[in-house]
Amino acid sequence: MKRKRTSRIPVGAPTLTKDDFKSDQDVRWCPSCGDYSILAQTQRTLPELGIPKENIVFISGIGCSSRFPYYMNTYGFHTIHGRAPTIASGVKMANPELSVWVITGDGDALSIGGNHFIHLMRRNFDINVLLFNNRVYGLTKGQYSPTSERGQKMYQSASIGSLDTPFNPLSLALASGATFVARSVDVHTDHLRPMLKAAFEHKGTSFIEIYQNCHIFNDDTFILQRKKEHKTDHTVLLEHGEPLVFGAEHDKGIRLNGFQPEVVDLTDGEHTIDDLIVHDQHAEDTTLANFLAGMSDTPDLPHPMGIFRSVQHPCYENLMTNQIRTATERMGEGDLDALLHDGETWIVS
Amino acid sequence: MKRKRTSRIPVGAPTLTKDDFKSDQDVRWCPSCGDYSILAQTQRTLPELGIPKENIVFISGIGCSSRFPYYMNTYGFHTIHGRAPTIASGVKMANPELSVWVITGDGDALSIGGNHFIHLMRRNFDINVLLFNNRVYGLTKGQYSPTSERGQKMYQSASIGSLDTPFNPLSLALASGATFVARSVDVHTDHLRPMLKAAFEHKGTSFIEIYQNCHIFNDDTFILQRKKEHKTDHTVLLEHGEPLVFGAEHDKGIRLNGFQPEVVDLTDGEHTIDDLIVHDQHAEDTTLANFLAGMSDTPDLPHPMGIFRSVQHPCYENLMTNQIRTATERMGEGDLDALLHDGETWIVS
Amino acid sequence: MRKPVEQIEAATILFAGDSGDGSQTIGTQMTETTALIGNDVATLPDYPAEIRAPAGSLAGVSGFQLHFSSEQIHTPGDLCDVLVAMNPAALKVQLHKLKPNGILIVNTDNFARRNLRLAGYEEDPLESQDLTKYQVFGVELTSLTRKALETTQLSTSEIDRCKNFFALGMILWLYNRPMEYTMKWIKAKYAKSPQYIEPNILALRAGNTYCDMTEQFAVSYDVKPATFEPGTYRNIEGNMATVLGLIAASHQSGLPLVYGSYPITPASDILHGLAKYRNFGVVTMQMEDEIAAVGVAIGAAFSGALGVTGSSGPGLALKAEAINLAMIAELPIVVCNIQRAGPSTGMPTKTEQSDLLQMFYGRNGESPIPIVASSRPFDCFEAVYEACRIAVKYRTPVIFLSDLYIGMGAEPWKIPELSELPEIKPNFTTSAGPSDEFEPYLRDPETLARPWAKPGTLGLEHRIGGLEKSDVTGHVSYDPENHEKMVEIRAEKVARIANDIPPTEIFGAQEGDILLLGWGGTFGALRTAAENYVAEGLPIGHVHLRHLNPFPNDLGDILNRFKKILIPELNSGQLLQLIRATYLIDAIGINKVQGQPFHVFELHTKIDEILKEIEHF
Amino acid sequence: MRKPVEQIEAATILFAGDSGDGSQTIGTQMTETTALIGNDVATLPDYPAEIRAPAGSLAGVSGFQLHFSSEQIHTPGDLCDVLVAMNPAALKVQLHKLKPNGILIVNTDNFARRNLRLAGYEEDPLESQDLTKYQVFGVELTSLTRKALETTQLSTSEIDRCKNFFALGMILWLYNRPMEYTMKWIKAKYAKSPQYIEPNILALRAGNTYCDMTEQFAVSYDVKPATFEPGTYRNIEGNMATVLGLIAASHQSGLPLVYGSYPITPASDILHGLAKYRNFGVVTMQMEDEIAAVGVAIGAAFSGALGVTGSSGPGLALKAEAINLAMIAELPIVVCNIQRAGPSTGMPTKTEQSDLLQMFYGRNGESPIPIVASSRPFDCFEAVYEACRIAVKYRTPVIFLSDLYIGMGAEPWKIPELSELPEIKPNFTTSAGPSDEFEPYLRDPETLARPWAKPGTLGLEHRIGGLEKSDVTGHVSYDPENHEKMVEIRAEKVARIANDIPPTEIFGAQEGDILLLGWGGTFGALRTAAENYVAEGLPIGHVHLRHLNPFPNDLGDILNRFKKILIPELNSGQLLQLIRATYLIDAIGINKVQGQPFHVFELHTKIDEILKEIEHF
Ligand SMILES: Cc1ncc(C[n+]2csc(CCOP(=O)(O)OP(=O)(O)O)c2C)c(N)n1
Ligand SMILES: Cc1ncc(C[n+]2csc(CCOP(=O)(O)OP(=O)(O)O)c2C)c(N)n1
Ligand code: SF4
Ligand code: SF4
Ligand SMILES: [Mg+2]
Ligand SMILES: [Mg+2]
Repeated sequence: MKRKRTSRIPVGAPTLTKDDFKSDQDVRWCPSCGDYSILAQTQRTLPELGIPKENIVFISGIGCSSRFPYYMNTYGFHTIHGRAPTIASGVKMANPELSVWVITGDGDALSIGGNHFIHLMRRNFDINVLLFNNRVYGLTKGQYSPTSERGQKMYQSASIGSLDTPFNPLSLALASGATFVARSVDVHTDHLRPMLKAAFEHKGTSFIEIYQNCHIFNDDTFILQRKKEHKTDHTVLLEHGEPLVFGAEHDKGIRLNGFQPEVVDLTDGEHTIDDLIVHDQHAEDTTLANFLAGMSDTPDLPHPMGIFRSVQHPCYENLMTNQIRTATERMGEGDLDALLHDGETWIVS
Repeated sequence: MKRKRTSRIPVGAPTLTKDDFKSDQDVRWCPSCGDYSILAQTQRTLPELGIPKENIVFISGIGCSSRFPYYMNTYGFHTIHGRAPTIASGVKMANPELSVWVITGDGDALSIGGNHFIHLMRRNFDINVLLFNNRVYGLTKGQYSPTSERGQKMYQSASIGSLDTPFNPLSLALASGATFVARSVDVHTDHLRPMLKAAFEHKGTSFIEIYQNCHIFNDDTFILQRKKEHKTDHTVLLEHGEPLVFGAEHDKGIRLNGFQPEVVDLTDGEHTIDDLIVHDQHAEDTTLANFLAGMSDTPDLPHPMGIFRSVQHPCYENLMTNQIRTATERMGEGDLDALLHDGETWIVS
Repeated sequence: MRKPVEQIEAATILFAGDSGDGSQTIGTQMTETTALIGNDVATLPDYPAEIRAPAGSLAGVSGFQLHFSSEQIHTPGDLCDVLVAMNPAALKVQLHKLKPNGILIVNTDNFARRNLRLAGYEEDPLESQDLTKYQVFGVELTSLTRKALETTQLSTSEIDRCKNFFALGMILWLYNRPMEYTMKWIKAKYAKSPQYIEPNILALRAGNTYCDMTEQFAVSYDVKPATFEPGTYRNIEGNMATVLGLIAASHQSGLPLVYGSYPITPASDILHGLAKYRNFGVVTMQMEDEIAAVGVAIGAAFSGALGVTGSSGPGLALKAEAINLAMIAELPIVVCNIQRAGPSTGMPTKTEQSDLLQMFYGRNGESPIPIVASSRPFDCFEAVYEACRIAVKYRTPVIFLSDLYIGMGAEPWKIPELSELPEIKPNFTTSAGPSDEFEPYLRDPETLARPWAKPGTLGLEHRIGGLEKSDVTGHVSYDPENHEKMVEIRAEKVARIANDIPPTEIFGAQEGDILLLGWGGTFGALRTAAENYVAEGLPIGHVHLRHLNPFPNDLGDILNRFKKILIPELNSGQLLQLIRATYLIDAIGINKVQGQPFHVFELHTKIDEILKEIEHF
Repeated sequence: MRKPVEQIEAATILFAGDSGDGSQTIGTQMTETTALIGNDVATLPDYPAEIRAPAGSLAGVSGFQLHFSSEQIHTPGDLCDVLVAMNPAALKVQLHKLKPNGILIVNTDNFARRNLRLAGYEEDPLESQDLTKYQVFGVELTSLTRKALETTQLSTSEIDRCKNFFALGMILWLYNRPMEYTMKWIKAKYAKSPQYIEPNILALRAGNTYCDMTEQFAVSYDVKPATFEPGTYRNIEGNMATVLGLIAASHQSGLPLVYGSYPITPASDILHGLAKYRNFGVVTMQMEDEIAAVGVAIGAAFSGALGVTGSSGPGLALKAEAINLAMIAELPIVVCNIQRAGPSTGMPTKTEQSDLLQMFYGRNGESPIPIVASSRPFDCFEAVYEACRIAVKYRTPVIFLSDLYIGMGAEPWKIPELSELPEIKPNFTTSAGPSDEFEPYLRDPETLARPWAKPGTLGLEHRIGGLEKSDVTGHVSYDPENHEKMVEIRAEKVARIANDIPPTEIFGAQEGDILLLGWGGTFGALRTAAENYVAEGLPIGHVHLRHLNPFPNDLGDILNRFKKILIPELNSGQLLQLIRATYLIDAIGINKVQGQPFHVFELHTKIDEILKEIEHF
């Protein structure tokens, strides 16, 4: 792991706590909203990163989730719908020392903001993107979003059901060249915190899809992946170098059948752990990561949780800084007076 | 193959010819521009589709390529930059009988229009999208585009080279749920025409990436895939159910090594055709298609040409028409007077 | 024992509580009941900020104000006769709207220390001296409801959710309204969860009986039915009237309706509303953003449908480039802007009229577009229908302006006869004409409209686009004189719509001291103010513009007949700017930019000032 | 033998040919040479429509007009003294710009039947009577060049590409200009392909000698140097001056420059130009669209940099929503609009001034933004620098208006001393202040600017956004009075910039009959017209506005000193609309919407009319 550019808290300085990251504003989400947990895990994780809080910036778009920056006692900017990635790019480019976090929703990131999302992924700024996926527009009261299931009748908008095939946010991110792609769940606090940390440690754009419950407009859409009683059978934890095993008794696994994933029973005497796919999060080729991402689109397969891909590519801001350095070496530090007099001049006296 | 909704020319009616599809406008591209060939192949293919020309609509955005509709003696709309997919959706939805073609460039479709592009793919209107990929902004005189290679110095814009990782248009389309994805080359006329025809025959959104030469601002960017002397070694033709063989002497093939593609020599005595990947364009799972799409991002691998994926999913306009039919069956044909009097009313006399 | 009934002309009631307290529901019930009895009614729902506020907090207060009368009324009322405050936060936020000596009903069960603190009260206002100028009725709404429902099978939290009907029962008693309508509604609403029917009805009755039995209110009131023009009436919200107007335009023109939209407050309800009427062939498409939404409308219009899109301020900003395409391509689409308080995200749940100049000028180049504004909830029907008529007849995008206040407000509407609706004729071109060469920019000599030739029509194949087009042929043209000519034609086409507008109606004085000139959702306040002065015999007139672009041909004349032109607007003076530039008249603005409608008394204050000034001259 | 030399004051030359004929190159060479000699120069490149037109077609004609003089001049000239037409299409398109008896040089080798047909000539114009009112010089440019270069190693098609230098050689002879500058340029240009150096120089010399040896031209002309203020000069294009102005503002303020953009004609050259100066720390980001581009500028400003974005009309429409965010967040960004002919895609390679009202009003809600316009190519430097100064001082987005005509035109520029440049001080806040609670909306009492606190500064952590903000604290607020107050503060902040503007300069009469009031790229035509009338002693003044929002404080007074206010604009009357509304003055527009700049004679015609009217009164 390369050292982050972001400056670190000097050794010996008082360590920060969760409370240092709470702003003075009342938190305003509905009771039981999944956003509370994500906020709490973020406030718990940030002190562990060892960076001064004045160097942290949260940028969001519009949506329930996008209120997040108001509750963080860091720098924050609640911008406009879908555009947070562009503003975050400007923030990071103007000051690469900052630790920049984008908070977005499934509508904000994938509907109106879809283009900025995919372009952010390919540029690979060192920015962390947290997508709160509740498969619904919360703030505008329950219309379907690009991740809503087809045919699902929503609170008000598609009274006869959505006709659109949902996006898989991870597949889109991977196809756009994302270098760090992960998934977690709002209430799986012990999983979410390490994911946040890993996203921060990754140098380049880190993208985490977080399954989030909207209690009011789309309750329990992720019930199988969120609830204790279901999740062992409906999620599979990705660990680098480990086979894909899941189930309450670690009794099931995923193997490859041609190009298709298949669940096998490890207790049936026919299959063993050696038949299973072994995860390689550092593979440069995206075939495996794509394959894992696609699993959540296939009924009856467990949804992978964890880091799908984590590879090192150059960051945009570093490439740009290098260009500036090279140009300065080649042409010398900019001399304004010389620049104004560039080319042919003549003197009138 | 299901029958298209688009109405067909009645039997016995005079058949159309290429000339019927030429408008009265002078064609205005630079000499040697690849767009000429694509125009000619389209004008040659349309008469073979058996549909009346008044039922054909070409919709484009802005760019050199987007001038295309002016040269077609069909209905045409040269709209605004990046938005052709949205306007085409409206055209098709308002009249599903029409055969709708979107003409777009790499900048138009993937830069400003990236969001509409991915959403069009997931909605699966029965629309054909031809993306003229010349890896440059032609009309605005040579800036880099989202498909330009990183570090490439362009005519004027990135005097120090682009910093962005290019998009792979096919990967993006697949990740967005595209049901028909293909690739061809402007001057490979015998390949391009069948691709156009297959796109038309496919019921759902058909996407063809066409490698196109911009003679002025990005000459020979696809030299290895376009030129006769190179193409046998640098492209591999996809045929459903056939192994991936290429080379002038059909002497090379692609096999799977773990999750990575690998070129093997079929004449070295060690490898046979049985080791090779066999193409399955109808696979519901996108792993193979993704894998093939990724090949062009890997140096030294041949670029696949042909149909990557072709699967049948419901079309948006049919789902909508069904909703209308169902609602009408359930609630009766709309009665305006009754609607206005809906709910509680009272009479003042 | 029934207490004395006092005849009054009008009353204004404000229900206020937490978002979850059901104020909107009982407000709507009271409105419907009152409308059915024959009163004139106007309502103003006042939603909390677009934030999920903690229960009991000031930010979470939701209000519903309703004004009913035996006379014609135009506004939901300035100050209220009755305030129902379900908790201390509601009291704190809304008390300033209660008239001195007004009736204040509070749910005392909610005045525990925690709630007081959340509302920012240091001490219990019910115990302090602050409320002495009101008639305070503390009612243990929660406990009383629980008691009334103790025999039902519901859990306590379910029972508590019925307490709004207890409050409604009290109000129905107070104004001598029947409970039948509400009972019917409860039965329909809970048809699929019948366990809730009985309890809610019980709560309603309990509230009603409570007033009958206790000595709470000395009198009850009666408001006689208003005199309405004969006809069939219903109660309608502005956004719903817009929905019906669009469907009517589609139906009467025979053009299928394609509505492309992206959700945004307060326009989303039009999308929700239209989506229900697939049996009218209505296609609604929730698109990925506002640009895609207007793109769909444009494509639909090119295909020969009625293409419509709708949004609010920020969404309109995004649509500008594409609306300009529709303008130069001369395609008929209707763009609905349900305005809210800007700038930027602004205050999304508050009203404002501050997008007028954006609609006029918010596009690059010379881009004239007709603008039609609705003035009150029911008027949305006629105004949006008129927008469709102009779009189709003149082949042009038309902007329909509404706002949050009228979009969410409700009032009785006299349902029109279908035969009264103006004609909308698409007049599609079906053949190329004598020259045999179809000319897509050959114009109707009267309207300057260009032909509308649908794809699918043999022989009319043609190409259009956003580059300047040659007159008549429609080919791409960079010719300087042609460009100037096309710019002029497009302006002239819009200007000629004025020939198609009925003479402007002036309410009150036809000439004299002051003309109140308004547009949009301020109609009610302006008309009420004007009525008041006219009743006093003062030479004051009121003109409310339906057409903002172009202005009516007779407007200049009318303005010249008054000494002072007053233009009240919920913005910093946008119509004002246009009127001054067009007519070089020193018109004066009355401006309020608070996210709130005008109170009639605010207008009176300013008008009185001006009247004084005029006298001093 | 050297022929007689005639002294003249000024000359206008128009080079015209196919896009590939190199007219732009030799036009630029003639400009540079002429500027170096000390003439005043003004140029107008006239690109073909944004279409790749077939060789020899009318649509493919590219022109470059240049006007030089021994006096100060302000325009590239109305009609030309010399027209160089490389083919029949160029002749057909440009002949109307040649003065009667003007010199017409044509490349007769290109007048074959095919080319005539492409240009739409039925018969050869060189043989018909049509050209008798000009001095026609048919030159076999292609054959002569081939002959001159026959000893070189180049292929015929390579040789043919040198023929523009043959033509330039002739023109340099005709106006007695040295060839050295061009030779130096050729050597530098082909340093990496040296095989082209000699042939191009040969062609240049051949053209020059050709005039010396043949009897073609009876006289040659000399234009003496103009008198310029003392100083160091260079020739500069408007877009390049914008590039330098932005870099200067970054350098002088110490703020890093971050330019987010998306290519669009005619703004792309600013992106291209800035990208070259990474050694000034300049960051340019070619983004996915115009929204992303302004997003980058906003983010950069939040981070404490000078955030700038640039585009043209359609791009500006797309940026509106985000500019509004910068406005309410009160972040300093500069938005450059290099206007082109609209509406919609319009005529992308033609000029216009029709985005003024879009810049004023093209955003939802009340959204006041300062607007600064440049008036001529070199003025772009000062104007965009001023835009940066206002943005930083007042913490507000500022719009910088330029247009295709000045952006692509060139003229001599007196290079400023760095010490003359106004100060730009970011004044970042570095500590929370006495209360220890940082208040991000506490204002500077004079400018009303709010603090600029960069992320990374300990103790100033704060949150901003597009929802309405509470005065002082910056918390989200839906309070009605606060909203009105904030709307007023934002308007007042922009209004106060007027206190920071120097008194308006009136050229010519300080009071009298007519004031020509203009803005932007029409400066040259207006000033020339004014000079002509002033020279005749007529009471006519000229004011050219740099600041369009706010207007200068003294403007109202000035307007009142003239009988008639004439506002010439390349639009349908946009400044006109603002002036009428603001000052209630019956100003009159002179409007041209042809994608072309004013000719001075067009202004004269209108002014004469008005003068006559005034006399009749
Ligand atoms: C330009 C614009 N269009 C539309 C809206 C209305 N709007 C606000 S948030 C939102 C969607 C929110 O959904 P999501 O991003 O999933 O966030 P959530 O509320 O579910 O957290 C919409 C449509 C807006 N504010 N701005
Ligand atoms: C809103 C808007 N932004 C920018 C432009 C300028 N523009 C026109 S075409 C184009 C890019 C063209 O590139 P591409 O789509 O690859 O088409 P090509 O010309 O290469 O065929 C750009 C940036 C525009 N017309 N409209
Ligand atoms: S609406 Fe849904 S997402 Fe929004 S705050 Fe409430 S529970 Fe959370
Ligand atoms: S610029 Fe390139 S893409 Fe455009 S017409 Fe010329 S060769 Fe073709
Ligand atoms: Mg959501
Ligand atoms: Mg391209």
